[in-house]
Amino acid sequence: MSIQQLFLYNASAILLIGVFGILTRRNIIKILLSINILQTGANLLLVALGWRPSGIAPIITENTGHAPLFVDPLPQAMVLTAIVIAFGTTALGLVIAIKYYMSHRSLETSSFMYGKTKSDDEEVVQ
Amino acid sequence: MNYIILFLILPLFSAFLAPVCSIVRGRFGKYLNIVVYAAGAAGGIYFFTVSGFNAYSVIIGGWKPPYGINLYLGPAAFGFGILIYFIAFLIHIYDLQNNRPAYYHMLFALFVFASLGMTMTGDLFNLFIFIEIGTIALLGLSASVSPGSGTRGALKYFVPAALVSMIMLAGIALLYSSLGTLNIAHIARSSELNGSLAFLLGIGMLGIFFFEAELFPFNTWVPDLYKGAPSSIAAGVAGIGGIAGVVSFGRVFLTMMAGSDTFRFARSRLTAVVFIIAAASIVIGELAALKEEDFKKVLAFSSVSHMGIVVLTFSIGGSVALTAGLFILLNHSVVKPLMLMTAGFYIKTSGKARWREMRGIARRYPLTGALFVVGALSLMGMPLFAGFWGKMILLKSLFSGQGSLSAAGQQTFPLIGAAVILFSVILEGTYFMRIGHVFFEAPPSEDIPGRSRRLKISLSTAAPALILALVVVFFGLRPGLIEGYLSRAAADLINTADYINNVLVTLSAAGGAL
Amino acid sequence: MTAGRKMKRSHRVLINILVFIVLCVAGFLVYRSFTDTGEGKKLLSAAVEDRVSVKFSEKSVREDTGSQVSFGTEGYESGSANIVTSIVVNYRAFDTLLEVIILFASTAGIAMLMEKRKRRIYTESSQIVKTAVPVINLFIYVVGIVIILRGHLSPGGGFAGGAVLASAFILTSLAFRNTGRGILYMVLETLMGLGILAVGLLGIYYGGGFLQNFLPTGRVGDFFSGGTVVILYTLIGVKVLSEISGISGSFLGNLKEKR
Amino acid sequence: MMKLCPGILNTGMFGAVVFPYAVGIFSLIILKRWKRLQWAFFFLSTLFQLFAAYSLFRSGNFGSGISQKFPFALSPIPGLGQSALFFQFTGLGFIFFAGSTIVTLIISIFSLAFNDRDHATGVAPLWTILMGANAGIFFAGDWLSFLISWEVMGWTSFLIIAHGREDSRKAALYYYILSLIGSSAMLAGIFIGVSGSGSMAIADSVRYFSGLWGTRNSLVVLSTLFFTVAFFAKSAVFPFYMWPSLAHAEAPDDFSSFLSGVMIKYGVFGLIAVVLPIYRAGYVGPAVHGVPLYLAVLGWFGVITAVLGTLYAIKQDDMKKLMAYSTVSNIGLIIAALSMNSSLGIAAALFHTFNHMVFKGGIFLSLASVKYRTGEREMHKLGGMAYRMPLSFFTFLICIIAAAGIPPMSGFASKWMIYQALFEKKMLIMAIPAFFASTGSFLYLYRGLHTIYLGQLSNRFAKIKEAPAPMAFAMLIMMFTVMLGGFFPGLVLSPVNSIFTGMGFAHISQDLFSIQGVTTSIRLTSIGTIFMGSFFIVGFLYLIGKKREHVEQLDTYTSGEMPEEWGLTEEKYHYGMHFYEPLEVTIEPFLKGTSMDSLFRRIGYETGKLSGTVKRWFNTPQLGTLVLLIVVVLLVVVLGR
Repeated sequence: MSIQQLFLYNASAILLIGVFGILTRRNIIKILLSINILQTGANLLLVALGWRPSGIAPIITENTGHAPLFVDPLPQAMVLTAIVIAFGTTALGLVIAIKYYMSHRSLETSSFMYGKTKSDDEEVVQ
Repeated sequence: MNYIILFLILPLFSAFLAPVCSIVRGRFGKYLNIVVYAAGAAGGIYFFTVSGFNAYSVIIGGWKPPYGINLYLGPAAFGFGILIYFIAFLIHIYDLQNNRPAYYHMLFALFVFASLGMTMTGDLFNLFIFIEIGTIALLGLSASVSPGSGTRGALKYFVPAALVSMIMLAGIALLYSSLGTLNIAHIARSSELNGSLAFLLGIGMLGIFFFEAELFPFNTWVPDLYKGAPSSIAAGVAGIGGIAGVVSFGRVFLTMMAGSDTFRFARSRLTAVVFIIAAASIVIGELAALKEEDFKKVLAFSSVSHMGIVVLTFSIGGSVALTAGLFILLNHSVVKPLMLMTAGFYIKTSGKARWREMRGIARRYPLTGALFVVGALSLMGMPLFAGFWGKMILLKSLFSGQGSLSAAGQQTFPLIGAAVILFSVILEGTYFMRIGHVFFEAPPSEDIPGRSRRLKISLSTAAPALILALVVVFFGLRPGLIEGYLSRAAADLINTADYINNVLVTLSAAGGAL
Repeated sequence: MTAGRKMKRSHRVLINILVFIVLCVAGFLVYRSFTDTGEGKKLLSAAVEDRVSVKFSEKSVREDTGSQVSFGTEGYESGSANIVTSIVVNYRAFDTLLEVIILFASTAGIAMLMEKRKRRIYTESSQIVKTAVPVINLFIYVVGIVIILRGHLSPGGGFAGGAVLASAFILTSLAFRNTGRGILYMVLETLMGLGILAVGLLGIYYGGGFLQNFLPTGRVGDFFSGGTVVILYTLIGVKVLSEISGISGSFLGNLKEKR
Repeated sequence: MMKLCPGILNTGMFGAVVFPYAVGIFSLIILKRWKRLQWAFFFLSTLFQLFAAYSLFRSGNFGSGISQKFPFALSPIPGLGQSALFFQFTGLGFIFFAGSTIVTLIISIFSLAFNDRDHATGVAPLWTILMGANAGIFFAGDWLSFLISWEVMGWTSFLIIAHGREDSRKAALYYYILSLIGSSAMLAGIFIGVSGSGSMAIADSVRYFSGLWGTRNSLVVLSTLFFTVAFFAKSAVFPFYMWPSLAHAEAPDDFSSFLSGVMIKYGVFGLIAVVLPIYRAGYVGPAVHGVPLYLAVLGWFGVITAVLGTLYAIKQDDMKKLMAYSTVSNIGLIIAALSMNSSLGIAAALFHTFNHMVFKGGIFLSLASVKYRTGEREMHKLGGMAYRMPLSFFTFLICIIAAAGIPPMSGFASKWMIYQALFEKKMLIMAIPAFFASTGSFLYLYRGLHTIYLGQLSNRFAKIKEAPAPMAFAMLIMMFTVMLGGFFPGLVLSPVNSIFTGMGFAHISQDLFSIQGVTTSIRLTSIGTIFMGSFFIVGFLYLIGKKREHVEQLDTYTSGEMPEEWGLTEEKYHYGMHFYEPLEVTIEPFLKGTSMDSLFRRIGYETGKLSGTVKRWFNTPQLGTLVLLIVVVLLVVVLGR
C-alpha cells in the first residue's frame, strides 16, 4: 500500500468518524467538534489526492531545476479555501449555540423536541 | 460584454456598503438594497431582451475554461436570476415596515448573491463556495429576530448543512482525482466513470442539493426555519433559496450526470434515488401539513411537497416534464412569498401563531385574505391561476410517459409520480381550504383588533403581495407568454451537448459572449 | 429550565450501534468503489500530469509553452513563484473573493447575534503581560506584514498574514480591556472589499475579464512579479485582519456600536 | 329549426360563459358594500344567459355537435399541444344549459327578495361566477375548458356552501374533499385519454377509448372507472351519497335549491356525454341483456342509491335534510335509467333530470320561504303553515305530487319512462327496488307535507305572513312549470328527441301529449284532465261540506291540561316527532350496515394519525441524517449490482 492509499483510507476513516459523531452526539458543542473533524478529514483527503511520487512543494526557487516534479497545487489552493470556510462556519455555529443556550438553558439536542420547549411552540415570530 | 458579471456582483456593493452607510443613517442600507435589486432586475430584463435570449459564458480572470472559472448565463440561470432579483425587491419593500439592523440587509444581499451564483456558476468548487455563503448568510438571518425557535431552526439548519457540504467537498475531491478537472462542462465531456464510484460521487454531490431543495431526508430544518425566522426571511428561503437549489440541482444532475456519458454506468440508479426521494418528499410534506397547527409551519410543509414535485420532474426527464417542473417552480416561488407575507401580516395583527386562533381575521382585513385565497388556489393547481397550467403540463407528460430518464424496469416511474401528485392535490386542497375557511369565518374572534383599533395596512405591506398575486393571475390567464420561455430554460438544463459546446469549444480565449 | 428529557441509556447505545453498523456498511461501499475493477475511470485514474493544474504549474493556460517554468525567467502569464498563490489569487481568484465574502458574512452574523451580549468581568491582567504584549506585538506585526507581502514568493499570503496580525490585536484586547473599535474594523472591511471589487472591475476596464491581471508580470522571483497578486493579497490581508479581530471582539463582547 | 349560423353560436356561447364571469368579478370587487345590488346583477346575468340560450336555440342545430373556437384564445401552450379553448355546441349540452338557466333564473327572482337585511349572504358574486362555469361545463369542447369550468364550479360552490359560518365548515369541507377526490380521479382518466389520442378534444378521447375495445379492455374500463368516480362524487351516487344531507342542509336556503336542482346534475351530464358513448360503438365484452356489464353495475349502484336515499329520508327530522335525501334517491333512479344506454333510457333520464330540476327547486323554494318566515328547520317545531302561507303550501303540494310520481304532475311521466326503460332491457330485478324507492318517497314526502304545512299551527307562528311578492312569484312559476311538464311532456321530450340524431340514438316515439313506451303508451294530457277534474270535484265537496272548527293543539292531545310535572312541552309530543318510529326501528340496522359515512370518517381519522406521526419526524436534527444514511445504504445495496 502506497503512502497515498494510507492517507486516503486515513482521511475516509476521519470522515466517517465525523459523521458518526454528528449522528450520535447529543450535545451541540460535541456536534460542532464532530463537524470540525469532518472538515479536517475532507482537507486531508484533498491534500492526499494531490500527492505524486517524489513530488516537491509547488514553489519555483533557485533550487527547482528546469523540470521540477511539483505536487498538484490545485488541491492545496482548495484546502486554503476550505479551511477559511470551516473557520467561518464553526465561529457562526458557536455563536448560535451560545444564543440557543441563553434562550433554552440547555445544549442537549433532545431539547429540540416539540413540547419540550413550550416557549418555542408558543412563540410568535411575525 | 464582460460587464455582464455586474448582474451577479451587484448585491456585493450593497452588502459591503450597508454597514458603513448605516453609520451615516440608520435605514440607508435598506434603501440601498432596494435600489440594487431593482437595478438588477431591470438591467437583467433589458440585457436579456436586447441580447436575443442567447446563452452567455462569462470568463473570470481571463482564463478559459476548464482552467479558469466561468459563469454560464443561459436562459435558465439568467431568467431565474431576474426572478430572484424581482422577489428580493418585493420582499425588501415588504420589509420596510420593520426596523432591521444594517447587518441584516447586508446578509440578505449576500444571500441573494449566493443564490444568483448557484444558478449560474460553471465550476463545481465554485458552486460549493456559493452554497456555503448562502448557508452562512441564512444562518445569521434566521437567528436574527427570535432567540427561541429562530436559533433552534438555525441549529437544525446548520448541522445537516455542514455534514452534506463536507461530503460534497469530499466528492468533488474524488471526482477531481479521477477526472482531473472541476469544470462541469469538462466533466460532462470526459469519458465514463466506474459504476460504483460514479454512484458514490453522485450520491455525495446530490445530498447537498436535496438539502438545499428542502427534500426528504434533510428537511428537518424547514418548519423550524419558517417559523423562527421573520416572515421576510422565510419568504426569501421559499422563493429565492428554492430557485437557487432547484436550478443548481438541475445543472448538476441533468447536465452533468444524466445528460452526459461520464455517469452513464450509474445514471439509472441515481435517477431512481432522485425519484424516490422526491416522491417521499411530496407525500411527507402533504401529510405533515395536514395536522399542523402553526400557520407558517403549514406553509413550510407545503413548500417541501412542492419542491418534491419540481424535482420529481427531473427524475422523469424530457423537456415537456421539465418545462412543467419549472412552471411549478415559478408558481411556487411567486406564491409562497405572497402567502408568507400574508402570514406575517396576520401573525403581527392577531399576535397568534396558530391559524385556528385567527378565526375571522380575513373579515377584518379582506384584501390580505383574498390574496391568501388566490395563493392557495394557485398552489392547489386550480384554474385561472398559474399553478393550473403547470399541473396540466406535468400530468400530460407523466401520463404520456415520454422522455423517461430511467432505465428499463423503471418505466412505471411516471405513473407512480402521477398518482402521488394527484394524491397530494387532495390533501393540499383539504388543509388550505380549511385554513381559508377559518380565516373567513364570522364572527371574528375577539382577540383580533377590530375596525376601531385596526392596524393601518401600509402600502409597503400590501403592495408586494398584491403585485405577486397579479403575477399569478396574469400567468394563469396567459400561460403561453411564459411557457415558451420556460421550455427554453428546460432545454438549457437538459441539453448537455450545447452546454459543453458553449462553454468549452466555441469560446475564444478572450472569452465573453458567444 | 427547558432542558429536554434525557433519553434512556439503552436507546442511546442502541442508536450508536445502529449508526456504527450503517457507517461500516457505508465505509465498505466506499472501499468497494475505491477498489472496483470494473470498466470506466477509477479513483486517481487522472495522474497529476493529466490534470488541469499542470497548466497552472507550467503557467501556460493562454498559450501552450509546454515546458516547465524556471526561476528568474520572465514573460509568463502569471509571474508569481508560488504556484499555489498564483492559483488562489490569479487563476481562481473568484474563489478567493467568495472566500473573503464568507468570512465577511460570518463576521456580520456574529456581530448581529452577539450585539446585546453583556460585557464580561475581566480579571486585571498582570503587569508582565501588560509590559510584554506591546513588545511581542511589534514582532508579530513585522512577521505578518512580511507574510502578506511575500505571499507570491514563499508560503504564506493574505490569509495567513492577516491571521497573524489579528493575533496581535487579540493579544492587545486580552491584555488591556479595550477590544479595539468595531467601527474601525467595519470601515476597514468595507474599504478592502470595495477595493477587491475595484481591482476586479479594473481588470474588465483594461479589456479582460473580471479579476483579470492587468499589471505587467515581471521576472519570476522578483518582488514586483505577479501583477495584481500583491495588491489583492494586501487587501485580503487587511480584510482578514479586521474580520478576525471583529469576531474576537464580538466574542469578548464589547462592541460599543449598537445597530 | 333555422339553418346553422356559426356567428350567433359563437357569440352565444361566448357570452353565456364569459359574461357571468365578468359580472361576478365586477360585483365581487366593486359592489362589496351593496349586497342587494349584487343580487340584482346576479339576476341580470342569468337573464342574459337565458337570452343567449334563446338565441342559440333559434340558430343552433341540435343534431350535429358543432365545434367552435373560443374567441377568448389563450396564447399557445406547446406543452399541452393546445392553442385555444374550444367550445362545442351539442344538443345535450344545450338542453342541460337551457334547463339549468331557466331554473336558476326563477331561483334568482326568489333570491332578490330572500336576501334582505336579516337573511343576506354575500354569495351573489360567487354564484354569478358559478353560473359562468355552469355554462362552460355544458359547452366544453376540449378537456381544458371542461376542467377549468369544473374546478371553478368546485371551489365557488365550496365557498358558497361554507359562506363563512362555523357550523357549515364541516359540511363544506366534506363536500369539497369528495369533489377533490373526484377531480383527481377525472384528471387521471382524462390524461390517459389525452396521451392516447394525442389531442385535448373530448370527442377524440371518447373515440380513442371506444376504439380500444377488444384490444385493451382493462384500460378502457379503468379510465371509465376514473370518470365514473368523479361524476358519482359530484352527483352523490352510492359510495358518496352522504354529502347532500350535510351540504344542502347547511348551504344558504336559496342556494340549496340550486344545489339540489342544478348542481347535482353535472354528474349525470358527464356520464351521458363521456362514459356512455364509450360503451356503445363496437363494445366487445360481457353484457347483461345487451347492456354492457359495467353499465349494468352502474345501474345497480343507481338503484342502491335510490333505495338508500329513500330509507335515509324517512328518518330525517330536518326538512332540508329530508329533501336532500329525496334528491339522492331521484338521482339514483336517473342513473339506473341512463345506464340502460338506450334511447328510451336516456330520454327518461333527461326528462326526469329536467323535471327534478323544476320540482325539487320548487320544494326547496317553498321550504326556504317557510324558513324565511319562521327561522326553523326542524319539522317538529313547525306545523299548520298552510293556514298562514297558502301559496308556499300549494307549491309544495304540487311539487311533491310530482316528486312522488303521481299523475298528473311531471314526475309521473318521467318515472313511468324510467320503468319502461328498465323493462325494455328486461331488468326486472332492477325495477323492483326502483319501484320500492319510488313508492317509499310517498312516505317521507307525506311526512313533510303533513308536519310542516298541515296539522296544528303553533302559537309562536300565529302572526306570520305569506312570503313576499317576488318569492311568491318565483314559486308560482315553478308550480306552473311542473304542471306544464306533466300535461305536455312533448315540450321537453321533443328537443330531447331531436338531439338523438347527433348522439347516434334511435328516436323515441312521442308527441306533445303522449309517450310511447315498450309495453304501452300513455296520453298524459287526458290523464291530467281526468285528475284535475276529480281534484275540482273533491275541492267543491270540501267547500260545501261542514266547516271544521279550530281547536288548540293542547286540547286535542291532553284534553286541555298541560301537565308540567311530566316535563311536557309542545315539541315533546308534536305529531311530527318520531313520525315513522316503528319503520325507523326496522330499517335502522340495515342503514348502520351500509353507512359509507363512518367509513369516510374512519379514513380521515387514520390519515390524521398518520400525519401526526410524520410530523413528529421533523423534530431532531439527527434523525434526518440518520434516515438519509439508512436510505442511501439500502438504495446502494438494493440498486447496486
